Amino acid sequence: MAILVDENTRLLVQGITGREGAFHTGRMLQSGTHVVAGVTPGKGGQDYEGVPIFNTVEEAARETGANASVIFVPPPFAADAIFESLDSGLGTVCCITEGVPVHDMMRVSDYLNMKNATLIGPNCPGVLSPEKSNVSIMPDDIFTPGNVGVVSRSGTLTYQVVNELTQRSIGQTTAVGIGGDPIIGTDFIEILKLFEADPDTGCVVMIGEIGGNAEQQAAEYVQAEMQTPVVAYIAGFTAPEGKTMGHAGAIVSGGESTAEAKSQALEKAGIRTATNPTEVGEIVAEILGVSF
Amino acid sequence: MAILVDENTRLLVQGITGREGAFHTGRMLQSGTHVVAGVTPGKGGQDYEGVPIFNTVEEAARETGANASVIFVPPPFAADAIFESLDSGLGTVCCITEGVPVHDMMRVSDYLNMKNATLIGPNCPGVLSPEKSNVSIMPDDIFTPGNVGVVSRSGTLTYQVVNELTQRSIGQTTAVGIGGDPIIGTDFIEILKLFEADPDTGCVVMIGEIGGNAEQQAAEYVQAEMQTPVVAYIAGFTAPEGKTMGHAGAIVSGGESTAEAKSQALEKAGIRTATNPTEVGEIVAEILGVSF
Amino acid sequence: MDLYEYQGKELLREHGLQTLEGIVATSPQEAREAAEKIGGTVAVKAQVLTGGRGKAGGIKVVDSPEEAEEAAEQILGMDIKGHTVRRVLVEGGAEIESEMYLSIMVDRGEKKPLILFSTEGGVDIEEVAETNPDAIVRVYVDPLVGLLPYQVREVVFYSGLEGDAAKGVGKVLQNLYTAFKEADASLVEINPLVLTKGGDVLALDSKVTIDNSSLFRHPDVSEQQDVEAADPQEHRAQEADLQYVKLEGDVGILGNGAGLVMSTLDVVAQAGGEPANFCDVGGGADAEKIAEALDIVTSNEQVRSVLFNIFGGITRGDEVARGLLSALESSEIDLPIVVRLDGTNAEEGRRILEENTPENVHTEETMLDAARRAVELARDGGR
Amino acid sequence: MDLYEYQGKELLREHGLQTLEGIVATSPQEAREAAEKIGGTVAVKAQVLTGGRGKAGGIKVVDSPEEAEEAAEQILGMDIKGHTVRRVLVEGGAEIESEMYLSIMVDRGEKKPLILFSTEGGVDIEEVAETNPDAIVRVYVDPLVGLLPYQVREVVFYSGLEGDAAKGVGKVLQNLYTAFKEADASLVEINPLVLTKGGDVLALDSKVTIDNSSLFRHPDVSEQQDVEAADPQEHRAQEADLQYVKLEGDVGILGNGAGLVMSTLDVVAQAGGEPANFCDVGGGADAEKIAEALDIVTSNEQVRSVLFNIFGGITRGDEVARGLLSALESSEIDLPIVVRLDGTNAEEGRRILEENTPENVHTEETMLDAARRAVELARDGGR
Repeated sequence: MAILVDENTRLLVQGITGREGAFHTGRMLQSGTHVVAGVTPGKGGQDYEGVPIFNTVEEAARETGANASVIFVPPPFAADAIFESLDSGLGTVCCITEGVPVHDMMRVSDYLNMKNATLIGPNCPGVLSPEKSNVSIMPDDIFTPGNVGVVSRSGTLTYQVVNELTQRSIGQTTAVGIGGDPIIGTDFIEILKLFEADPDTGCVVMIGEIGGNAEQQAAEYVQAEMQTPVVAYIAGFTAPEGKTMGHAGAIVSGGESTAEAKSQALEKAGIRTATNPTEVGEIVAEILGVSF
Repeated sequence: MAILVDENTRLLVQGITGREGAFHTGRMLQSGTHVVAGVTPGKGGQDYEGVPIFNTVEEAARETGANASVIFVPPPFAADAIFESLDSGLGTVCCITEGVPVHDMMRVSDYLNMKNATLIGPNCPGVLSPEKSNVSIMPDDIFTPGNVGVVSRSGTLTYQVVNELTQRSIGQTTAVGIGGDPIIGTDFIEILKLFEADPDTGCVVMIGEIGGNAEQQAAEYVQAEMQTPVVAYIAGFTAPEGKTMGHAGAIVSGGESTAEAKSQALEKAGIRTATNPTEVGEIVAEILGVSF
Repeated sequence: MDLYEYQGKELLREHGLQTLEGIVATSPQEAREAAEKIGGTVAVKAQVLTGGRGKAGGIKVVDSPEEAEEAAEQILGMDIKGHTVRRVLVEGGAEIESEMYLSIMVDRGEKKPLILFSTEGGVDIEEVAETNPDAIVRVYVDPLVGLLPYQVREVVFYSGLEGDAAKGVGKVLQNLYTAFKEADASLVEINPLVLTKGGDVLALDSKVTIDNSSLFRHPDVSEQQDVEAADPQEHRAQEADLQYVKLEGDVGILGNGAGLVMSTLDVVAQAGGEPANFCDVGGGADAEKIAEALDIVTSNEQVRSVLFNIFGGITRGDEVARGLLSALESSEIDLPIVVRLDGTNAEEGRRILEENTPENVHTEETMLDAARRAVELARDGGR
Repeated sequence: MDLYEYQGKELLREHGLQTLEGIVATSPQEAREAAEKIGGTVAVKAQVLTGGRGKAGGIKVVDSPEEAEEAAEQILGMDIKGHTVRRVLVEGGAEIESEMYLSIMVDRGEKKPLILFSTEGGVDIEEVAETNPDAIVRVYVDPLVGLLPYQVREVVFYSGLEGDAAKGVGKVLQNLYTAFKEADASLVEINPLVLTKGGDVLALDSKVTIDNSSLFRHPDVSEQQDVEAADPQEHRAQEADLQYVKLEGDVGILGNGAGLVMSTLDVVAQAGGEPANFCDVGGGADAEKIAEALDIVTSNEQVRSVLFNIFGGITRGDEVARGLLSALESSEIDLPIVVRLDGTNAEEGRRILEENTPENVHTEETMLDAARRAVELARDGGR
């Protein structure tokens, strides 16, 4: 099993004819993802690499039975695109777009309380279940199917860690990039819940970074509710206060938001925490009893 | 058993020092209702007939353990009062106020989707479970405990019908006035569901009127889901098109909103529909096998 | 509360919509001057709060100020479905490319604003809904979120609009939603919304209903309420804070509570009578208010008997009876009045009435008996 | 993006808040003129995007234009925590009755605006939070519903305000919420918010942070961005669309992806080194961008070695290697550069680099080895 996306995912791409949307649609198709529809207002009736294009998400979902969407539209239009997907009944919405205004995301997050849907991102690499479905901008050739779940606020750190796993012949159920913005649709806890409920996931890697206190919340959840072992890694020990480190959400602004505070909370909750990405691979291998 | 309010209801009165609020608080106390708190901004620290008054609902609920609220504040402030109750975690909110703007109610109704709470009204007489709890402006001396549930869009018609029942020695579990406005917090269906789930309710009386199509929706629900027998009555056969008949929501504006259309839908769904309030009592007596 | 076409158009213009140039006239002379000012072909349109004015001859298209004066002469004072025309709107013309329909209303079932749009405008939308339902695009708006850009695109794409029309309608829809929201409207309807040959999108008509409950925050709109146009009894009732609706029959009806009064009307009709009005005196037994209500109901010349249906609830039957007696004493009504008193302390109330009332007042125990009696008395009676 | 005090106050005034009369001066002469215009006692306040200016001598209260000129002379050009003062705000005075604290910020955990209010203003709010947490009222606002009247009452009642203060703070809060929302702020803070002896409520200071992601809809705010105040390398990086943060160490760091670069900094520190900067070149292997990034990183005089940490993902290792080579060719950097290449086609990439690179470029297979090497080279190296 996998979480969020799998072989039954019928994907719709919002902004399919844009530079990023078109490029990654090609890649997702190559990964074997069922990309069933694209949406670009005004280009309805055309197609892209055989994928039919529609003017609206509602029409696209109605005509193609799409049940998930990935969003590549520019930041000013991203919240509108998310609302459109949610209102069209899509269950999983993955917003890749970086630079969505925080106030837009507060409104979207609030609206999510009324909807039975999962929003991943924004400012995220997406979700990938190896050899099942690739709803992401992640390089699928570093992945291999297996039993480790990966959840991360960072894209390239996810790749680095997945690579460490794959090089040790440790495969993954699903990798979820939840996004590096201050306000994201789905936090660590929701993803940890899904992994905990997934019988095929035998170990979870959680990659955090400075900013906010989502890691602390997750630590409490892991300690109280999870049976599945969790290995953590936090980036940003050397980040100075008040400076945004690449990700809009990666900023030290008070005690809780530092890497030290997060690491301490994780370790206090009994979660093994690596000091560098390589060590993540080593600890997981140890937990799973893999030798190489 | 009763629905919505019972002996465990700890009631908070919003607008307790207003004319209406004060008058009906006295009546509710006389009925034995546990009125535990009142709210009037600026009068915190005072009391009314022994009921402590607070400045805010949050403080009142925190200090007194109130779990329900009844609202008597004037129309311009009613939506704010509802939001305040919902945000303070009160599970049952009953808005008596008549004249709340429709746009305010659209916003409130939307917000209710995010909350685990029931709003009754506005423009309603409230909810009364005989000899258990009176969260209403209804005259409690016409009620008697028993096994008939009553749900109605109209106040005085409810009294009339309850009186017909009581005179025939047929008691009530709970009477719910859902309100006569175009947009109300809780429609027939939600109340019918509660009565259906209540083992003590053996028969339900549903009193509708012109305007909207809530009765048709209810008819479909009754036919598809209910085991408990339902007796209906609809008022407004003689109402002309386009005229508001007292209640803001009682207006014929298209085919579905007429009394004929509603009666036909009810009968088509197999629901016995009385032609006048007295007949309601007769049919219920027949169903329950009561002779008098 | 309904707005006249010219008031609705003012509201639309305030929110950035385009309409034709128009001037309101209350006399033929003013209509002539308006036509002179606008120039060319003008339409002279009756301003009434009812539909079907076109078929009734309430709209005339004329080519000169003289003809405009003549048209206004004919239209002003005209009766359209019981509404007297007191104003006309004199409007310039436009070269029309196509006619569309656009409205936003409060949808009671969904508890949300509902947008209806059709490229088949200028005709009855309910007819379109029946004959060609696919020609109508329906979009619900979340009231907390507001109208979203994607919803505007849905309206435009689903109706197949392109170019100027698409852009123009999109803009109009956004502005109309703002108007709908800010004016607390329960309905804003533009039929037809036209695309001109020049590429503009204009509101050629307007129907706007403002939620009565919201008028406390729209004092300017309340002032526009046209008291002259209201029925004199309805106007008096409004001033007395009574719920009153005039009907066509001869049995005057009063009661406490809207549902009970509606039910009373129905029972009177079932007994073979015709209600003359709906009148809800509300809770309580204020003698003054009852007297005023009785006076309004009986000032309708057609009324031949009166049925007063009371349920004694919080206000007990005996108190109600005393209030009614005091009201009757101060009035000089000689029409037969049937009083039906039920509920708390009803017997005591009936006793009080029977002992003290004048000859023209009759009491009954049940609604059905009271209705029958009132209908009989109306048949026999007269003045 | 942080606003200067005077810019924040402009925003507040636009939304109906009251501040003291103030004039911005960029020279002592201007400060003197400003003090003359305002009259009486004035404060001369350094405009810098950092806290603690008071303690640093950046605020002086003076009684005459001459003294204002003198004060500005001292303050302008002053360095406060690495920020050079280029402007002062000359402000009039007020008779203060009491000092309060008010802020609205985006709460990441709740995903909602959070209001903080305290009657203990003028001091560090985090100190109040520790020593007297009950003195702070916290209210969350639902972003779709907006600030409700009852929430304003909660703030006022819970802090025990009465009379003018209650009314004034209520009004200020409503206006501040509108400002917060319309300006797309992630923080608006007024500390102190004062009640004057005359009963007015004034914002005596302002700290406003605008969400960088929202600047596309606030072009006016973007223009206010003070390029002079930024570090020259950070400024260049911004123009080149690179994520760059200057630090204090001597190991220059570049990489692709914010998380990976943060991790690289940490690993360098663990290896005993000190990172000189954070620099994320983003995805892709655009030679021009890499060259610009290298140039920015090495233009920092303190840098003694460079670590370039790349994970080949969608852009494969061999392509990255070619991009890097081409970038190195066009630059004239003679500092030691350690390249660590991992991920897809990493071996091929490393081979290309090893075969073609100049002597100062070293390749490593792992992040840890690369970090150690870069730290060693920084220790040995120099220029």
